[in-house]
Amino acid sequence: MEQGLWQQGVDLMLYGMGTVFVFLLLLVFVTTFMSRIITGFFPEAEPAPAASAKAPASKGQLPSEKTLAIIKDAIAQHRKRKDRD
Amino acid sequence: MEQGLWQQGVDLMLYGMGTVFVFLLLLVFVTTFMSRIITGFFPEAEPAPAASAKAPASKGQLPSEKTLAIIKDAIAQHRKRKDRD
Amino acid sequence: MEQGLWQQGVDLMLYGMGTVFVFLLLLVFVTTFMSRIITGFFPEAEPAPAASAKAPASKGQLPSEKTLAIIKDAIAQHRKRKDRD
Amino acid sequence: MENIVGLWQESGIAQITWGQSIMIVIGLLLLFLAIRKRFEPLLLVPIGFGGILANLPGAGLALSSVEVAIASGDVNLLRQMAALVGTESLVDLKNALSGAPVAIQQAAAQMAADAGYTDGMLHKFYTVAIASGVAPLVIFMGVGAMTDFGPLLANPRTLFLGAAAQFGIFATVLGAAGLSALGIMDYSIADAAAIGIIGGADGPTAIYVSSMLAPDLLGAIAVAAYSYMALVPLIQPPIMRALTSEAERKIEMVQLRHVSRREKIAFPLALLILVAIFLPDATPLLGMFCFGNLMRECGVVDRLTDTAQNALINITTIFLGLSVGSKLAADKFLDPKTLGILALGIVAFAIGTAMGVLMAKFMNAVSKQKINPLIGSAGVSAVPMAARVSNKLGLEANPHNFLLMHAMGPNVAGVIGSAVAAGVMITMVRAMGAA
Amino acid sequence: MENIVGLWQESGIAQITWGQSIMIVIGLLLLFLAIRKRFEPLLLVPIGFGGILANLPGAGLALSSVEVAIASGDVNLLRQMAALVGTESLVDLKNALSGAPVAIQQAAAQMAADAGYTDGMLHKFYTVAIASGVAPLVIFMGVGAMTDFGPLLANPRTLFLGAAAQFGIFATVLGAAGLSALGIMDYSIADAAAIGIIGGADGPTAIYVSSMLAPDLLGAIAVAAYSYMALVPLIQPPIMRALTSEAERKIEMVQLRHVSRREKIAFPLALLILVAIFLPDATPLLGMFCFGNLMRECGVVDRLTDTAQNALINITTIFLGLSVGSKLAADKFLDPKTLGILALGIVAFAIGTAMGVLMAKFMNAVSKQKINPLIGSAGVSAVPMAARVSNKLGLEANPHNFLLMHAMGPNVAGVIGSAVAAGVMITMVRAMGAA
Amino acid sequence: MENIVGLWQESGIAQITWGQSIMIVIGLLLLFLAIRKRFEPLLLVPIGFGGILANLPGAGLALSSVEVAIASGDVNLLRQMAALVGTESLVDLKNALSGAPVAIQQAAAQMAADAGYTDGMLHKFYTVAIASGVAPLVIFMGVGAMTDFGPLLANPRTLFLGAAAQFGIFATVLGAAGLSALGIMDYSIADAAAIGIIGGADGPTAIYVSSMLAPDLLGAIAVAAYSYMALVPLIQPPIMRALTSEAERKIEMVQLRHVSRREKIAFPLALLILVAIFLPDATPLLGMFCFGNLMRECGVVDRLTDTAQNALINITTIFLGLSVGSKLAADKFLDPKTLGILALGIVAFAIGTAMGVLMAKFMNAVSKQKINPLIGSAGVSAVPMAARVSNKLGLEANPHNFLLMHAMGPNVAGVIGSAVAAGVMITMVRAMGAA
Ligand code: NA
Ligand code: NA
Ligand code: NA
Repeated sequence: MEQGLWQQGVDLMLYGMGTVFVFLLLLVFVTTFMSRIITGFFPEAEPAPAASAKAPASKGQLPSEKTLAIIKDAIAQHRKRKDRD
Repeated sequence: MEQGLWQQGVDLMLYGMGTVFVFLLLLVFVTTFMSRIITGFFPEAEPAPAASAKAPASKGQLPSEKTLAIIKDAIAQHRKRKDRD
Repeated sequence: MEQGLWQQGVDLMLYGMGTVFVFLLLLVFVTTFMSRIITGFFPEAEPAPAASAKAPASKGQLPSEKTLAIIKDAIAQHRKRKDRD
Repeated sequence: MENIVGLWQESGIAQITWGQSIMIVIGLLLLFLAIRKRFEPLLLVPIGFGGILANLPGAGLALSSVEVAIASGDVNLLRQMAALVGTESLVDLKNALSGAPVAIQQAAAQMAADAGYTDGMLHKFYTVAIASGVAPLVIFMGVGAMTDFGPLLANPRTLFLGAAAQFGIFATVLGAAGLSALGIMDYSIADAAAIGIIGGADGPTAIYVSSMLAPDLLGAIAVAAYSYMALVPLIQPPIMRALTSEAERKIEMVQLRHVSRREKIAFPLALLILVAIFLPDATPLLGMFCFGNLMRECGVVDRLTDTAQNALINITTIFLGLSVGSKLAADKFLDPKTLGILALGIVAFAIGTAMGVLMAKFMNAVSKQKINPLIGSAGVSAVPMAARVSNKLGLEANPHNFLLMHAMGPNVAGVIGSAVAAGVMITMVRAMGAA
Repeated sequence: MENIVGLWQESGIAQITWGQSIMIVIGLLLLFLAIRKRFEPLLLVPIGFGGILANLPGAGLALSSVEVAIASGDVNLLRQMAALVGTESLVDLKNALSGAPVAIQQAAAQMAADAGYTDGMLHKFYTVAIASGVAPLVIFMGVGAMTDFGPLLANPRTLFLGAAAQFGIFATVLGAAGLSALGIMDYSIADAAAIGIIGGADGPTAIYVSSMLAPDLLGAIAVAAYSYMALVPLIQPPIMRALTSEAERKIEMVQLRHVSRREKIAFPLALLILVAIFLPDATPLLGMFCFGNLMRECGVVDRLTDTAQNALINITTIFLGLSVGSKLAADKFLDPKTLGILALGIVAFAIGTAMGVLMAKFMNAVSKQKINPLIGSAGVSAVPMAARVSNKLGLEANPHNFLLMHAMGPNVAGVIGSAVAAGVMITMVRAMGAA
Repeated sequence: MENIVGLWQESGIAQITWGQSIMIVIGLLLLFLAIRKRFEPLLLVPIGFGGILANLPGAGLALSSVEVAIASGDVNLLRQMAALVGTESLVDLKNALSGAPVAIQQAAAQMAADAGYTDGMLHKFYTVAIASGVAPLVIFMGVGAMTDFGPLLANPRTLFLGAAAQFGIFATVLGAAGLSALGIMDYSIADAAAIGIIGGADGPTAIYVSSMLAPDLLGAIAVAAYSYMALVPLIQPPIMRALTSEAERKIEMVQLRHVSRREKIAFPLALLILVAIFLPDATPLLGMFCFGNLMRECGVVDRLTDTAQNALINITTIFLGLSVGSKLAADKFLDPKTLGILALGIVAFAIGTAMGVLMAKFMNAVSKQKINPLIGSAGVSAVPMAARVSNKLGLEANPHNFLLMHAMGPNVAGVIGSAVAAGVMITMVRAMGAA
């Protein structure tokens, strides 16, 4: 029985580790192949910079610290009011 | 049996469609009656334009595109930060 | 039986109310003791006023009514748009 | 043609009973109170609607599959079930089954399933949400996640006020037992205990206790508990005014000390250990409560706290409310017992309020640090309504007297107090049943 | 060494069948339609993915523990089960079991559990979400919480359009019955009723009805229902154009009156009472729908409404979709019946659309207050797609003609209409089965 | 009077055992680590609290109704149960029952229910959340919805690092088997497999595997897995430094290419098909993971993705944590096996880390495109902690060397790798059990 257990452990390690490696090896192949097919035959149009994200960025201008703080405050108040309901 | 099935289909159509019509006819009556009762006997005060909604509208002034973009950005950042937690 | 029920009610009241009092008395002791231990041996550093909360408050300046209204509007619009998805 | 006759016989109007009609009106009344008068709408809207659903004739939404089978009057099936239970009378089958061993009940359910009957929708909700005990526990976790024990920790003496106000519970138990001893009502000791818990002014605790001790009374008890909680601003002030002098109501209290985060983290754990030592039967309820509070105060699991306070408690509330509504079926609710419950419930609230105020006066008599007796009434729980009532009456007497935070101490103490009372009653009633 | 052989035999590639391969491709196609073509993605992404999972060879995700045991081919166990059911043939065991009494089925499940077999993941989801009937009900509650009955209340006559469009349902039932009577197909009357409901253009109603009347067809019916709902912008316009004149399409409608909050609160209650009186079997579905709508309109339980519209409906949608996918297992889906369902389903949509438009024309013929017949097609439900189609065709004919709000009336009327049709069909089919 | 004696005997303090006291202290320690040291607080707060609840004396929160009945010592009932199982000894009843056929177990549960015993709260949570296998699957779906496979797709070779790091799992299995073969411990092969999975550094995978293979060890395994995941910043750096030269640590990697949305959509489907072909037993876990990821990447079901990432995963985490805590009951946790698990677990982490780094060095030896071996250690999973450790050590060696995104590749590869290992172990251990 004890010998059996050790043998089972060895089996589990060999076949188990083998399977993990073979599986991930296959996954490397499949992934690489899939990426080639897609980038080769079904290329995506360059992702247009999203308009909504662009608006504030167009002037390279981030919302000021103060504006952000005010907004955070407003949101917090808004949430509190909702929670109270 | 096959005849029975066809007969059952006919029954289902006649009684079924009949029920749907009668039911919705009744619903028309009930709804109309209910609306008359309520608008006649329990009229609501004219809904006062909600104060919160009024404030920005009072000057017929919508938040500028830029303000909106800034706010959206702030909210998105705020959410992201929350998600990371 | 009826006498038994009355007796059971009396038992329930005496033991029950007694237990509630003894339990909360113990809780007073334990809580007081616990608070002394913690404030005495494991005092917390004074909670630094949170930076985020401080920013808008530092000038004792609340966001104006109008700003808040705009923001609320923007949030509402943003939500609606999300709901529609 | 027989189909159309069948359709008519299946239709609700041919089957409605007086009891069901009355209960539908009561359900509409609960909705009116909830929507128009803002009586605890989060619970009473689902309860009222569930009550209407439970009484829709012919739909059987609140019935188990076996009850549906019995209601259908399928004689062959009923004879088989009667043979299974070992009773002769088809009329008595329902009672015989509810007293039968679980194995027999399951066999009857299998028969009903074979005959094509299924559990009604509300019965399913009730089984999952309340019979399992889970919904009140999840609500209690959410309540824990929303409770700030700061005011209680800053002034632990207010726990006594929360203890005193629980006298309403036990006085009511005695009242119910007395009514039965006098032959006016017919409550068992388990019924009496479940009715008393209304005085705890805490919805989930009341539902939890009555689901364990008196499931048939659950509908009436939950309706009474939430209705009277909503009526706290009407019930309490006259009692509070009658028991206090103008001078007492003017008492200003010293500002509460700052309570550190560590104390707030340690408190739910200390409470849990105490509960476990003295009251094992209160551990499910108070355990979930402490867990919710620990999640809130520890500050490292905000994701979970947020969910416990929102999505999870809301989902649970919807199904809890509908499930409670299933117990508003006419045959259970339209019973003299319900009138007794409504009458005893308001007495419980009144006694609890009075004892809270009197305890505050007693504490003023024996201690130097004065407290405003108006905060005593907050000990009944009914968070945060009772604390707001204390604050309002305080401001009436003295416009500079803000009692809200001070009243939050006894208010949350009352939650603990009634959960403790729940534990002790469950333990004792079981012991009495076994004796 | 035998381990490695076992590993290979356990591997999926050694076990895959043609049917499974085809179904995986169909699942991928559904995902493509959902993601690329935006065919009702909220449902078709989970359904498509669930369909793939259900057909993965060797995994048995859609099988019950007993079915897994049977698939495993453990002869000893199968002999025991056959003895239990009282059949001789191991081949026929599955059918014999599915027709056996519940007590036998539970005993077989105990045997499977003793032998270490468990229910597949999707089977568990299906049992909890669909077999219990709960998921469609929760979805209906959420839909109710998202529905505005204002346009319907402002113009109740549009309910007739919603009624007329349900003719698609019953014509299809007759069609299915006819195909079987002619020997072309082999549908029972329950199958025919479940197929007809596709014409209701309402996903949860279709799933609810077919889970009760024809669970084996549920996969095909749900796929047909959601696919054709997504195809509404292609199916409806030619029919609408063919049945209306240019002048009719130009008709402008008067602006809808303001509907008060009280009317909106009273409506779900009035609807519920009517349903209860006439159609008890429709109460679960319409009861939850009315409950969701009441929560929305009463304005005092916004927390609950918000959860019903978001977290709760989303969670339910995920598991509903995966569960529906479990019914796309090859042995159930790859059947001539499925082709019939797909063919009949589109006929149902077309007839419903046509009848809605014709009813609008008929109403114009008998009434002075004209309605644009383009809004008749919205009576099939498919909220809000069908109303948008009406609006689009209206704008094509007359650039100042905004029909969207007017079309929302018949659109939500169609939801009520198909739920009513569901109730009447469940009642009648059961009566026919019992007869 | 006997009531008050009963109350005392019912009280916890009269019943507590040494084991329970120790486990409560361990629960408090877990809470301390979670709250103060930020050890995976999202899981360890619920686990720690659940562990305390499970050990509260007299409450029996973690026991089934039958176990509660046995603990109560009701001799008549126990004799009946013993007769049912066919054992003579009342002492051995619990073991006899757990080995009995399911039908017998259900009959015993019916007896316990008839005698008024019910399942403990945590036992209910465990049954629904873990024994059903559902909670880890839902968590995995949420994790999938939060995972970005971009870095992996940009550099698929990093999958090898994720493969190599799984050697920790199998070395630990061998270690556990060896300890038992030497007679030092008493693990079965199923135990050994469940212990090994700790080396996968992935909480839900570990819980899923041990719930299937070694439920009694689940508490210790989950605690070990989450604790060591939290300790990754302490465990990994010395190993990484010892196995790499300064020059290797300075290697800068080329920026990752842009991965298109279509690749990201195709990846979970390709992974699912591969899993199905080779490893059916890994399909539940990886199927839900791929489903979550597909919902995320397809971009048309943002409502569902948002719920899967937030409300749903949070609700599940709460109950999963409490359920795991139920397995910290003293009689299961205070066992030499637990010490072995804790010791083997850290060895598993160390070996996995080392093998990941060595594999990276090997790949540098045979390939021109150099990779920084520090990212090898991220192959153990422990997302995103391990990747952050790689980044930190990279910055120490070279302040311009940002490895975070590069390390995310092996990091998520490790999640796939350990789920694959889970599948292969479940398959093989079952085959060994059947052999
Ligand atoms: Na209370
Ligand atoms: Na419809
Ligand atoms: Na891993």
